[in-house]
Amino acid sequence: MIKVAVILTGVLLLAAYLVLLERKLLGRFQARIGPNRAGIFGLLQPVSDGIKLLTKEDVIPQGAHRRIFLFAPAVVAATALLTFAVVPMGPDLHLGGRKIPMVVTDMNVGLLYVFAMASLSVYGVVLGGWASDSKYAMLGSIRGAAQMISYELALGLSIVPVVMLAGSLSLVDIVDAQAGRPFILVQPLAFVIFFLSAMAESKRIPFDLPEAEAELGSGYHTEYSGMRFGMFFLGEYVQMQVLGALTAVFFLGGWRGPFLPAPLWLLVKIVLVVTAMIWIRATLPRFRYDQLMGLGWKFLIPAALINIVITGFVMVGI
Amino acid sequence: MQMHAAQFPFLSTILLICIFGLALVLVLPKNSNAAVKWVSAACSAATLALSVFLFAAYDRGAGGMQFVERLDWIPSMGISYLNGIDGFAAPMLLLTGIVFFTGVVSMWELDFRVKEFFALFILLVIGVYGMFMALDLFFIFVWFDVSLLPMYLLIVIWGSSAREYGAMKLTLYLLFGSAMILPGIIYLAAVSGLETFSLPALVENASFSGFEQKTAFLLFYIGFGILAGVWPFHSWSPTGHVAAPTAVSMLHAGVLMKIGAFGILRVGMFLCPEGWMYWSPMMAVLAVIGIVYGVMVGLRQTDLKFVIGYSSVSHMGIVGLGFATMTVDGINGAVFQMFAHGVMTALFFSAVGHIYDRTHTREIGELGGLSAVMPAASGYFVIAALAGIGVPCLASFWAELLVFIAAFRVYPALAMISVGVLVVNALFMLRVVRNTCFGPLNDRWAHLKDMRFAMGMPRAVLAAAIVGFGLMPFLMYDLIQTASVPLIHSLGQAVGFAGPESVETLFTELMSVWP
Amino acid sequence: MVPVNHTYALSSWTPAVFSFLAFIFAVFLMLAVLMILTGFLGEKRVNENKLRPYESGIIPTGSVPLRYPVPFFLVAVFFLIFDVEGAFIFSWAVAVEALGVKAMVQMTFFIFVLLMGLVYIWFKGGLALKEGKDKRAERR
Amino acid sequence: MTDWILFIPELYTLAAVGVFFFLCLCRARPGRDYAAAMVLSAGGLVLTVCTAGFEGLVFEGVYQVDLYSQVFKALIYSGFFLTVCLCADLSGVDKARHSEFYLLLCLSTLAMMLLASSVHLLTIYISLEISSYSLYVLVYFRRGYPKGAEPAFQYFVFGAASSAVMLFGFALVYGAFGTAHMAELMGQVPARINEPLVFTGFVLSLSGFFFKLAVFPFHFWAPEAYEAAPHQVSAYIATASKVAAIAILVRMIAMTGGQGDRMAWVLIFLSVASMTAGNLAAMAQKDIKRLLAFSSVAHAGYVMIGILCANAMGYAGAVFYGLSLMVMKFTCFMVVVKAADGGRNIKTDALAGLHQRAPVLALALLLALFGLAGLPPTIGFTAKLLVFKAAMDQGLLWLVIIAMFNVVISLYYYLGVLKAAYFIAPAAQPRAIAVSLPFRLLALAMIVFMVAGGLYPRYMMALAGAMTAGLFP
Amino acid sequence: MIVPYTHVMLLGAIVFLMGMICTLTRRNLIMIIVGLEIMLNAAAIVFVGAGLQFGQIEGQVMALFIVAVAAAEVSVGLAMVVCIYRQRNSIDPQCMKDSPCVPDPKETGELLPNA
Repeated sequence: MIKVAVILTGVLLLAAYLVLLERKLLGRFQARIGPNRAGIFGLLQPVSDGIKLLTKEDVIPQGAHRRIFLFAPAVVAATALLTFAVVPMGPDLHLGGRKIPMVVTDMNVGLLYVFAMASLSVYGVVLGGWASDSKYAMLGSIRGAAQMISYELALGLSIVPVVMLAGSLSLVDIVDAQAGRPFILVQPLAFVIFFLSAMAESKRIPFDLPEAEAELGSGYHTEYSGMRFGMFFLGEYVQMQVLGALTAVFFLGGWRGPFLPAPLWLLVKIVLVVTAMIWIRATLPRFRYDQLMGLGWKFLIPAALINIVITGFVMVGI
Repeated sequence: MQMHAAQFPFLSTILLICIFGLALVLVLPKNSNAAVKWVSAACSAATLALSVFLFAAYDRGAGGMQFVERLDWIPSMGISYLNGIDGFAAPMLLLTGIVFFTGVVSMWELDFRVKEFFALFILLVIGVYGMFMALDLFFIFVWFDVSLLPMYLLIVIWGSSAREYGAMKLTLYLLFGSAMILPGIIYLAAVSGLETFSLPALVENASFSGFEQKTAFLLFYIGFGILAGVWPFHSWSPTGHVAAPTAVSMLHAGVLMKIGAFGILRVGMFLCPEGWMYWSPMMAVLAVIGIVYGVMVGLRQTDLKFVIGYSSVSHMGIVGLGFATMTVDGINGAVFQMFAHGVMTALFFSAVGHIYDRTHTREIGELGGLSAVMPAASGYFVIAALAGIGVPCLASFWAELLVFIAAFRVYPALAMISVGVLVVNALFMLRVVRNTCFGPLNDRWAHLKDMRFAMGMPRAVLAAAIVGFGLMPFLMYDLIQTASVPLIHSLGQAVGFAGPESVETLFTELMSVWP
Repeated sequence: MVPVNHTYALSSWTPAVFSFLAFIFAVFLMLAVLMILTGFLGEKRVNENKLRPYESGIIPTGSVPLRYPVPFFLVAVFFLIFDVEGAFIFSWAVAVEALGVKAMVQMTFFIFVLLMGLVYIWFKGGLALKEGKDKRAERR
Repeated sequence: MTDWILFIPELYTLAAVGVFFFLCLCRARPGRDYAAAMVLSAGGLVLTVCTAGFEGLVFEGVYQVDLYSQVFKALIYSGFFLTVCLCADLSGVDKARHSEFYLLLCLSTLAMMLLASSVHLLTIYISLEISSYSLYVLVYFRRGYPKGAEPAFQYFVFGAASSAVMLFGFALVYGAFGTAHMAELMGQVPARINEPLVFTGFVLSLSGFFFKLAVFPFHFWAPEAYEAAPHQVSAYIATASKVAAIAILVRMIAMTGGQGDRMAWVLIFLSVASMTAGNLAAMAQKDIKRLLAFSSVAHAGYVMIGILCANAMGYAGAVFYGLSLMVMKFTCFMVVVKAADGGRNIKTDALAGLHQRAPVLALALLLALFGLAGLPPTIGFTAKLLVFKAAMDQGLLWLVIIAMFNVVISLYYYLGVLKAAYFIAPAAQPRAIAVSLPFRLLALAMIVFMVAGGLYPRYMMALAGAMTAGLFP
Repeated sequence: MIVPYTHVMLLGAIVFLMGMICTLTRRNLIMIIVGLEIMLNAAAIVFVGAGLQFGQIEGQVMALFIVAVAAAEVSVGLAMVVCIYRQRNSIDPQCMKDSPCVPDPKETGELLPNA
């Protein structure tokens, strides 16, 4: 129970501060300071953001499909949060003779669970956009759906070599299998594919076509306000964390590392990955739609498939 | 059933000649009408000659199945190619030969799609020949259907009035009949448990229960009876006859209806004597209804072909009545009637066809006094009409006499009715003859020429057959006797038959004094 | 196909179901609280302009139900096929070493077929997703 | 280790699929595609015939190669080959799609071959689905058909629904016996076929095959699909697809060992309903392809008679019936393809004057229609004789009589077609149909085959008997 | 196995019936396809249950294949729906009314969700 509470709180806090981190970093990239009024270095900024969002008016547009409109944001947030149930935070703890695994649940199909959650999050986007009864939102959701399902393919296929090496779908086992060396060393191509498609999955720039402020005015969440918008927002940042955590688990050896305690290592790795993503956001322009899909279908998927075959042949020893 | 091995496959030769003729007709170039006709004529003449030969060469002393040929066909189902003729089949072959030949010749003036016509006609005849000589149930059915199928096209393409309706009705009726026969055949083959379709083998070895025989006989009776023009199923026959072209009408009324009767005889009576006995009263009643109905409806017809068509129904009723008596006389008479009626009807249709070709009408009212301009043509018409009435010294007289002798013993009341009705019919036919051939000549026909000798030849052959067998009925009678006596005998053994046992009949005595 | 005696492989996962359920519950609880709170705390001042869908500041025109562009459907269909075939790859990947060379060859063939499918849709213009310049759409 | 030699025909077909696949990627050239299809299908036909004697089990026993399957493969391949023969004038299909057309046709053939050999519920299901999917798409290949994708969709929905029902049935059967191998099921099913669960499972699992065969309640797709599909595809559905359905249906019923009385009654009901519904509906049809579709439904009923008898002769009869159906239906479609102008649908009247325009075709049509009606001396009669004999051996006289009544009904509309071909004078000056020499030979071969099958079916029947002999435990 | 096979079967049957009803009664093409998928999944449920009952992997293998085949099925079906939809928009709806297969949009609402 405590474990659950700790993980949940940690994730939420981290999400809140990732926002701050991003704003700060973006500021720096753009030679400005970023938020610095609330608290020292703007440390209370997330809190004030939260309060603001909670007290904003919850507008439901006229033609909206009410029920779906209300619940769609929760889908995004929930799926992102639930993914953390299978991310191992560290080695088993032994307290008073009891073994306490440092993970909410060690599913033997953990990887499939992760993908299931990723797929489900599409529903939040699609339903939210559709229920808004707005052209921009609709377009955003269509794009989102197409993009996410395309990249999910590459995402799934890029992980297959990792599964092959670890011989298991459990995230704990995958981390254990990297005791010797992180998989990034043996599977650099898989890492690249995974990272790219994961970024597309979480709709980050340069893959943020579903929300593309410039053309679609925020895309699928155009019509959302208040905490519902906040939930989309929250979901997005939790997804960044998920992405970081998964990258860490699959390729960077998870919580493994010298000197520091295990959860801290994981945290470091997550922040590292997220920082990289922010960096990319600050650097690259947005893709055009056909370029985006072309990258996924014409490059990432074939590359992932070929990578699987090569890995397989190496493994069976030909 | 005795069987005698054959020295030379005469029966198959008949079929092969026909098939060869058919192939020849098919490969001839499209417009060689004369060649097609000559090939057909040659083919028909050859088969006629062969059938005359068979008729003569059949060993009357030995009886039984002669000229038997046998070839394993589908051993897994016990189907063999088994041919043979007995005293019933030989007259039928002769009949077929005569009608085939005369039919071909009487279509000599055809000039519309000639090649197809003769091809189909020969195909039809192949079926008829095959049916009369086959002794395997499978082949009986195959030939039966082969003879039915070309009929549709023959009528639809070359027919006259209401041909589409007539052809469709005829074909559906007849195939409905075959839809009863096929289950019957398979049923018997299946319940016998012998894994054979061979008729002699089934007659010899199979023992069917009463129920099985009754069921199967009913199926055969309806199935073949439709083709034989048995009363409630007759209605295809007049329309079909009217619609068909001359040669087809000839073959149809002359031979095809006999196939029906022959089927009842060959399959039904041979295989299911108990069923025959069980259903014979019904057969008799239906036959008499047919006789009466044919006559009564015929009375009201004004179209010559309809007149003949309905008289066919009543004549075939006589055949049915003969079968129903279950006596040697009755069967003799019925088979004789089949032959006689075949020849007579063929002549009738041939004559009417000729008249129609010239005058383009068949309405009795419009014709009249034709004997003045067309003495030969109306002569044949008169002979046919007289034969139809049953005038003594013509073939059908003996046949009807035999049937009614038998019928008076078994079903006196029914026989009385039929004879009475036939007298009425005779008067009516005479009136028809008078209205068409005699009396005042309609001016429209004054310019018509009589038929040439070559055209008259087929009619002459038919007329000769009528008169010849009328004068010498024993030629036919002796032959039929060889088959009918054993059949009735075997009937006695098979079902403990104790009906009129007159093997030595009045008629036999009559025959002995006649020449 | 060999009967499986190791029943654990067939039974559903059992470890830590409780904490998983607790986690799910916690997540939902939190979201529910947030949603309810935002309903209470937010001010309610409805006016017509506010309820109108956003269309760059002008009064919305036309109807929202747009035609789904066909390329999107195509992408959906492609996804369906390729994604599900992934299921086979995963089930093989878990046991790649145990299955050995034979399965590897089979899987190579399978992946080859998949790639051929990809090549096919690529050549046939199924991946030409440039909006408005869809070759297939023009040909129809 | 799998004995790959046994699998050679399938591998060859797979390679052919590959060839067509690459042709798809190249620029469209109908002539080349047609030539490739002819060569490949002819080669495959030769190969399947050559491998007819193979026997053995492949793929851990889920794939059985025996005489039964090999002959069926040869039949299916001949269906494919014959269909390709009709493709010289493939004007019903967009030029750019010819290679895809052949690809799907070939794929469907491959799946049906797999189906003929499948002895495991999974392989049956998979191969059935693959063959169906190709056909769903092929039905939609018609160029410029006004109804567009609707008939194809209807076909699809019926197919998918019945295969789902079948799958559920499979699941129940598997749940009852704990095995999906037909060889193992064969030992256990007869004893338990009357248990409600097993019975339900079986009846449900037959529905997928009933759909393929267009048996009564699953036949609604047939007229629409036949009408909408390109002629060649209709021909393929009417020939190869039916043969494959018969192959697997016989295998499934043989599994019950003829023990299920209730099963037999279900089949009898379906058979009678199928015959009657098909024939009555066909009478009202003007479009030839619709007519042929309904006649297919009726014929499904006749085939069922043979199958439901569950005796040696019944199975042999059903197999023989499949063969005869293939020849006769193909002949009809051959005429349709030739008579149809530019791949359009034709009404019965459009055959007017056929006897002048193409006498060989007219003769072939005549025999084929008589054969379909089951009249001697055509192959159709022999087939009917066999199934009826089988039914009689089971004591089903009344069923045979009903079937024969249906034959008469069917004759009505067959004669209608015949009348058009031989009797009705065409409205305009008839355009002679150009029948090339190879095509004429093909037609002649069909004629000879139909007549030979009617007059001297001895060896074909022996083959059918030998094929089905292995179906009994 | 904790859950008895009969219960699994019952569940399967209920799901199957739901799918069937959906397929038969809905006049929306997409919903028909959804119904078909549900039917397939019902079969998969029963297969998995049966496999567990006998301790065999076959049931699961079947389920895996069913999923794959179902995907192919949906692909074919969706492609056709798209075709029909495009035709309906490009062709006068009046003349499409005659065809029995396609529902009238006015009677049945949208053909596709919001499309």
